[in-house]
Amino acid sequence: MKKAVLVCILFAALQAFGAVQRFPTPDFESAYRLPQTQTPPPRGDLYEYIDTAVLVAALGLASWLALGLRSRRGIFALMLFCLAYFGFWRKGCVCPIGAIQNVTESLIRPDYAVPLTVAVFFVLPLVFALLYGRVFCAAVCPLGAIQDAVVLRPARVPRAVAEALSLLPHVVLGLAILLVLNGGGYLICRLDPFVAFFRLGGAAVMLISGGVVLLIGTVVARPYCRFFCPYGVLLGWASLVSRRHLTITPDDCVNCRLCEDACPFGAILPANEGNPAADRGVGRRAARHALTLPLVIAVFVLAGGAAGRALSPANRSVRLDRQIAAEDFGAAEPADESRAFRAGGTPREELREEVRRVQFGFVRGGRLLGAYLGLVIGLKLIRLAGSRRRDEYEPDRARCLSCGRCFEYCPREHLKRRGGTAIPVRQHENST
Amino acid sequence: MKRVIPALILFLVLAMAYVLWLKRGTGGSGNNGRPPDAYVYDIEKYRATPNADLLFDELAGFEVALKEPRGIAAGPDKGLFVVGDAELVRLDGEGREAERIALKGAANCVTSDGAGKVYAGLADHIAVWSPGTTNVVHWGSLGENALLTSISADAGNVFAADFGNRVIWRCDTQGRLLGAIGGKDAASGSSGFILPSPYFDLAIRDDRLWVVNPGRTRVEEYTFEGRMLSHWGRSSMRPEGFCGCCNPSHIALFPDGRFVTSEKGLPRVKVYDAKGVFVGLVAGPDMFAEDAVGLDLAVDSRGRILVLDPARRMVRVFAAKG
Amino acid sequence: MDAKPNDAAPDRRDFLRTCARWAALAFIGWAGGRQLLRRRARVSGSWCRADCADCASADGCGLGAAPRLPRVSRLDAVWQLDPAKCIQCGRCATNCVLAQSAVKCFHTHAMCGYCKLCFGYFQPDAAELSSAGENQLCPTGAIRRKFIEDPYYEYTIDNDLCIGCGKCVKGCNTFGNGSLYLQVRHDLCLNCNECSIARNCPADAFTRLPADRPYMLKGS
Amino acid sequence: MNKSDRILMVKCRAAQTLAAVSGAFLLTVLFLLTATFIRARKAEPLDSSLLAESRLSAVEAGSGDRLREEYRDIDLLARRAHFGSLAVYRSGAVLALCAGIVFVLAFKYQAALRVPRPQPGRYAGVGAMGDPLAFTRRMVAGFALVLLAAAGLAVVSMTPTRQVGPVAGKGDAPGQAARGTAAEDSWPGFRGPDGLGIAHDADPPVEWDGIDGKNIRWKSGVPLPGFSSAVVCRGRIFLTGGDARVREVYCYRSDNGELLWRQAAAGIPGSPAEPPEVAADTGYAAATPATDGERIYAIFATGDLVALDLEGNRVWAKNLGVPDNPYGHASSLLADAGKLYVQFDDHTGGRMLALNTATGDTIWEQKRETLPSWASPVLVRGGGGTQVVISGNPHVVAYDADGGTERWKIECLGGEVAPSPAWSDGLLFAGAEYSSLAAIAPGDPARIVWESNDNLPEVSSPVAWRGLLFVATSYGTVTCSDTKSGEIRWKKEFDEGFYSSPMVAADKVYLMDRKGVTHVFRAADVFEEIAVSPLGEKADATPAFAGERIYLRGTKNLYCVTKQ
Repeated sequence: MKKAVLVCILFAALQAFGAVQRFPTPDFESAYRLPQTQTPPPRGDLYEYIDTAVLVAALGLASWLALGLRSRRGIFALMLFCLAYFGFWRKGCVCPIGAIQNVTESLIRPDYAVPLTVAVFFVLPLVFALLYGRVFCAAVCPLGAIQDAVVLRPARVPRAVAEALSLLPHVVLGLAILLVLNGGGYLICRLDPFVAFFRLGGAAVMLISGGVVLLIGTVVARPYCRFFCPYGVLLGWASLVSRRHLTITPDDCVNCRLCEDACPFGAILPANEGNPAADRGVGRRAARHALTLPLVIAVFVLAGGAAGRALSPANRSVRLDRQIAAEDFGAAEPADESRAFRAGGTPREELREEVRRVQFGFVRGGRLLGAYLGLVIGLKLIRLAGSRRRDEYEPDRARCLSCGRCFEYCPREHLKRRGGTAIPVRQHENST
Repeated sequence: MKRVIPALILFLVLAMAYVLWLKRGTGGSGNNGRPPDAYVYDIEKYRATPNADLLFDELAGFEVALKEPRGIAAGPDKGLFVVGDAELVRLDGEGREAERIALKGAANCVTSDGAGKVYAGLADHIAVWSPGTTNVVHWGSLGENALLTSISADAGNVFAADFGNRVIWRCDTQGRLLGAIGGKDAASGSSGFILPSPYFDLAIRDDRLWVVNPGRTRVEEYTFEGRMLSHWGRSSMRPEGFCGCCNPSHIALFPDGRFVTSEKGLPRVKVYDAKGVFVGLVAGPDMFAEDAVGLDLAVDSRGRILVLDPARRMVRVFAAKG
Repeated sequence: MDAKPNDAAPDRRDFLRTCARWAALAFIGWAGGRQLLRRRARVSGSWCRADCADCASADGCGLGAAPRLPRVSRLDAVWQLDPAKCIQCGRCATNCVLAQSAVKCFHTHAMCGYCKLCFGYFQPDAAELSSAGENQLCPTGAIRRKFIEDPYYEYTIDNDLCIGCGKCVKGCNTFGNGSLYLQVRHDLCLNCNECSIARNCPADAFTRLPADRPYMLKGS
Repeated sequence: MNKSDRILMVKCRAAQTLAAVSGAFLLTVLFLLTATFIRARKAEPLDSSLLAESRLSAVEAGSGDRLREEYRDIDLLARRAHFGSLAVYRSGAVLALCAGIVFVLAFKYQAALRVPRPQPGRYAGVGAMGDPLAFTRRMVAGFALVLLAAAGLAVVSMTPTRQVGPVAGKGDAPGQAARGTAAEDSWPGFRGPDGLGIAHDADPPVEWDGIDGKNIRWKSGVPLPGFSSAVVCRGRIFLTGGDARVREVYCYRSDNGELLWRQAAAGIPGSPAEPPEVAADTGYAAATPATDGERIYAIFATGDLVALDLEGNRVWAKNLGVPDNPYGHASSLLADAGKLYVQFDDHTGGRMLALNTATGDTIWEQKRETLPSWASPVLVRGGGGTQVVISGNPHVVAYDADGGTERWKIECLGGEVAPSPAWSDGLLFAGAEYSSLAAIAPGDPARIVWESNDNLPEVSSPVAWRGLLFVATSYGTVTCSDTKSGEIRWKKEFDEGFYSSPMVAADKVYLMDRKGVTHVFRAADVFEEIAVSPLGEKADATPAFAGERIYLRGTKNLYCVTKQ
């Protein structure tokens, strides 16, 4: 038997030295025992379950606090807890934002199965959003929490700017999926500004950009959530059709307009009864935009295709191919990548083939992405054709993060709580 | 409202930063800002061998039609023998395949005594083939653990290096076991063969047995009875020494007593004189594949060095310059 | 709750919302369920939950391999590097998000030659075979060398000092048996969603493994 | 001001002070961290050159030497520094976090105490004129444009063509680098960019017929004979022709074939009164001219070298000496990056020159120990610079394009060397009849990867493309072999021999035999003929490719082939 082993050894050895192989240990005279290689198990095997449990609990609690109890303080407290747990304790991974990529990958790569935890983290917030709006953003998401904590002197972003910037998340979402589909890595994780904080350390560039986002966050409330977060797009859609949603007033809106500047996220839609502008020419404008829609889409499809090809170096095979080409040609110094490839013995032609496939994938993906963006922009223009008639102040379901800051502003709230005065008094706070 | 404008500018700046960063990300070597080659162990510099240092010219080698050629030996008449994939192949002086003899099992080493009789070392036993015949005599097994990695024979003796048991078997030409050499033995001054990896080579010349003791990076001289007479060789990355922990991997002897050695790690073939003094390089590392191993050696009757290059599945021929 | 008596066309909007909501919920349920049910694929009698990459019977599984394989696995996936692919470029030491890399040198003693002159331990031009700083290859002196008996020495890795640069691994692979090799230590690894070492690994040696067999040990 | 107000005030003050203090603390910590970080990054303690150097000196020094002691101390310090900085990061981060928490809480608390009463703005509805959302829509549209711009930026900044040559991802595409900004319709010299026989983004027709005019856009007579091939630049085609009396450069319009101008190479100081004897199948105008987009350069069997601008005005001219050459000078010119490369091998011993394209002054010159040879120089880019490679008898030599220093040379040829080398994927292929065909790995020393002794080219130069080498012989054999191993993939016998060189365009090989019949087959490892297109007259020149067009020179006429 042992000989068989030895034979294999020799052959293995002769074939590829360095390949996995066993050698007979020296015949020690002293009583020497071989130390065992220690292999510590992955941390937090148990955490999978804890995390899920905490997530469910937090989401449930958040929904109740926002829609039932209507307590901003409660939400804030829960938010701090989640920041501590999901953020600093669990180091910001797993997060549903990144999970978008895992789910996408599991759909296209047969050899990748998305871990159950990740799947749950991806789905649950969406389900809750379908039922109660973006309560996840309000109190559970650590990225949201760390920003919300530093909202010190929020200023209102002009609607025009906000609307424009709110296209960005769609771009990020599209790009992230495009890259994952074509083996370009996890864009969202790379652009996660806070994970370095949660880990209390990391690449300088991450820390710096994170710091900048937080700085901006002191005056522009939750910039990442509003103008970058790709998961927010999905939550927004879900929240649009949510079964119930947080309301500004506990019962009836009296149009006192006290809540107008309550929301640092500009998510409050004012009542516009008797507003002449509300209806005038809306139909016409909408129709005009609807007509230009195909054109917009077409343009973006073209641009997307080109940009897609340009992005293909995100895929390592493409980079490798270029590197090797450059070297064969003498235009570049040999790099580890190419040496490894040559050593691996995969035929060059195979790589070329792969690259062609990838680039095609990028172009096609880019076109789709373009189409999507064109559609988003077109629809937004149509929606901006005019404001539909609103009789009372209500949250913009897609934007509202259910943070509950507006409760305190509503005189009805105070009446309801303790039939007191309808004017907000001093000890009300607007930023915790 | 006023405070917003600078904030927005900042925001856009940030966006830019993201884009650049993304490009850097796609660009690959994100090294957390460190020098890209921090902590790189560069052995490339030992691989380069200037042509001028080579004492030998490489002639056109010839390919061997074997999947895994393992051992090579020079025959008496210009011809040579190569074993591998359970086959023994005889090549003529021009490297054309002359004969192909099937063996029972994969052979690792081969030798030819003066008379032209050919001995091949299979995993645990020796097979003998006499020219002109097609039948191969398989001797008895040398034991469960035996794994022959080298063999050498003269008129009366056959020596086989057994990596599995870390000994050298001595048989007569009929296959009768005459004895074993090796194992720690203060009396003979031998401290055993130290074989970290399965390369264990030997060669005989006028009643002296030369054995590679790779663990000690040296070549040892024994009498046929197994008494160690002398040894030479030391470890060094420089050409005059044997590189790495356990080299040389193979040796061969010139008729005039000079040695040819081959190494792994830095695959290189070198010549030492009869006293073990470094003479010069035959082939440098950059002439072989990076992970070339098992470069079995032979010296043919024309004094040319034959190197078996398993990676390229060919016999490479080197002749002295000038 | 949404419906207000004085709303413009509450019923229509409400109706649409409800439809959309149920459609979405249904989709999530359907997709999720489908993915989960994929796990019911039987491979040689047992529930298949391996990922195709290292599933021995990947092509043999009579279920048409890829499409029927699990898309959701109960097990978490962890990062690991394949020693056979590793080329010891030294990036593991510098690319980990941790200040001190989670990649460390492992030593399979069963493969070790216990060489007196270990090229994983000594500089190629070491002046003498002593543990003096100028002779050691390891930048942090993380390898301990212990005499056992002539001429055998034991080499062990001090994990607190090892920074996973792989210099010793390269030395051992090139000249020795390759009993030293790099692995991700999972008690340190944060298991990022995208491992930043994997992203920059020139040999593409990193893979995701199911958490119940998180190592690729040599000689086993 | 009542009691509660005062208490409030106090609380507020306290909170503000706390916020200020913690904020200051936070900033200090961050500053210190950054400082440590920068220091550590500037010199990775364990990777500092100081360490390496002192180690070397320590190793050299004898045992027990002071240097060794020193090194050990430094080494220890470095390790301390490394792990020290790690510790600093850890503790610093925790401190910063704590400070941050305190700061945020305190700030929020004091902010909470000083809530401004809600100030409802002007009623949005009443009197809002026109369309309140118009501006918003413009912003959105503007952002959409920004997105498009970003896409454009990505394209521009990331598209291969902006990078050096093959980095473009086109595996073997020397021309990329060569042509740089060159327009679609440019064919700078013999066998195209760098003289390697590959027409990169050409998409020419495969079928034409010079007799019934199929796919022939125009056909135009060439006044004087010559074996030189056409070169193309800015909508003009240049040719040379000549006989014992006069040697001329011709310029044709690419759209209709009109002969724009002809310019004789006459009145050049040093030019021989009596032209040298030349063989009929070489003639006086065998060398193909070269162009760099500004000027056209032509050399003749008399040793006359002229540079004309695109309008035909002579810029400079010189005589390099009358070649003592049994057949007549035939090596074509090569222009690149302000230099004009001239091979000038004859019995008096060879020379390799690089001339300043603007003035004709010699930039560098190298003696060549060689017998007469007729191969043309090719450019091989990289290896830390551009190299000019020439096949000669007996050496293949590479010169540094800038300095002219000999990069490497290798002896592998013999006899009468006329074919120019081919290049692909880091291998150079040089061959000549009656000697051998060798695949050479450049470098010092250069190394022969494989050699073959049959199916050798005599006049026609081989071409290599995507791992395949195509060789056409003067007796009509065409072989396709693997560039890496040299093993023959396919071999085909044609009835006619080949002097013209095979050209690769759009993954097809265009090869014209001596009767002027072009064989178009796939550049693949199996022979697959696509078309056989006759020119209608004998031809030995090599076709020039430009975009969708091919310019073919017959013995009498110049043809423009294009899709119709």
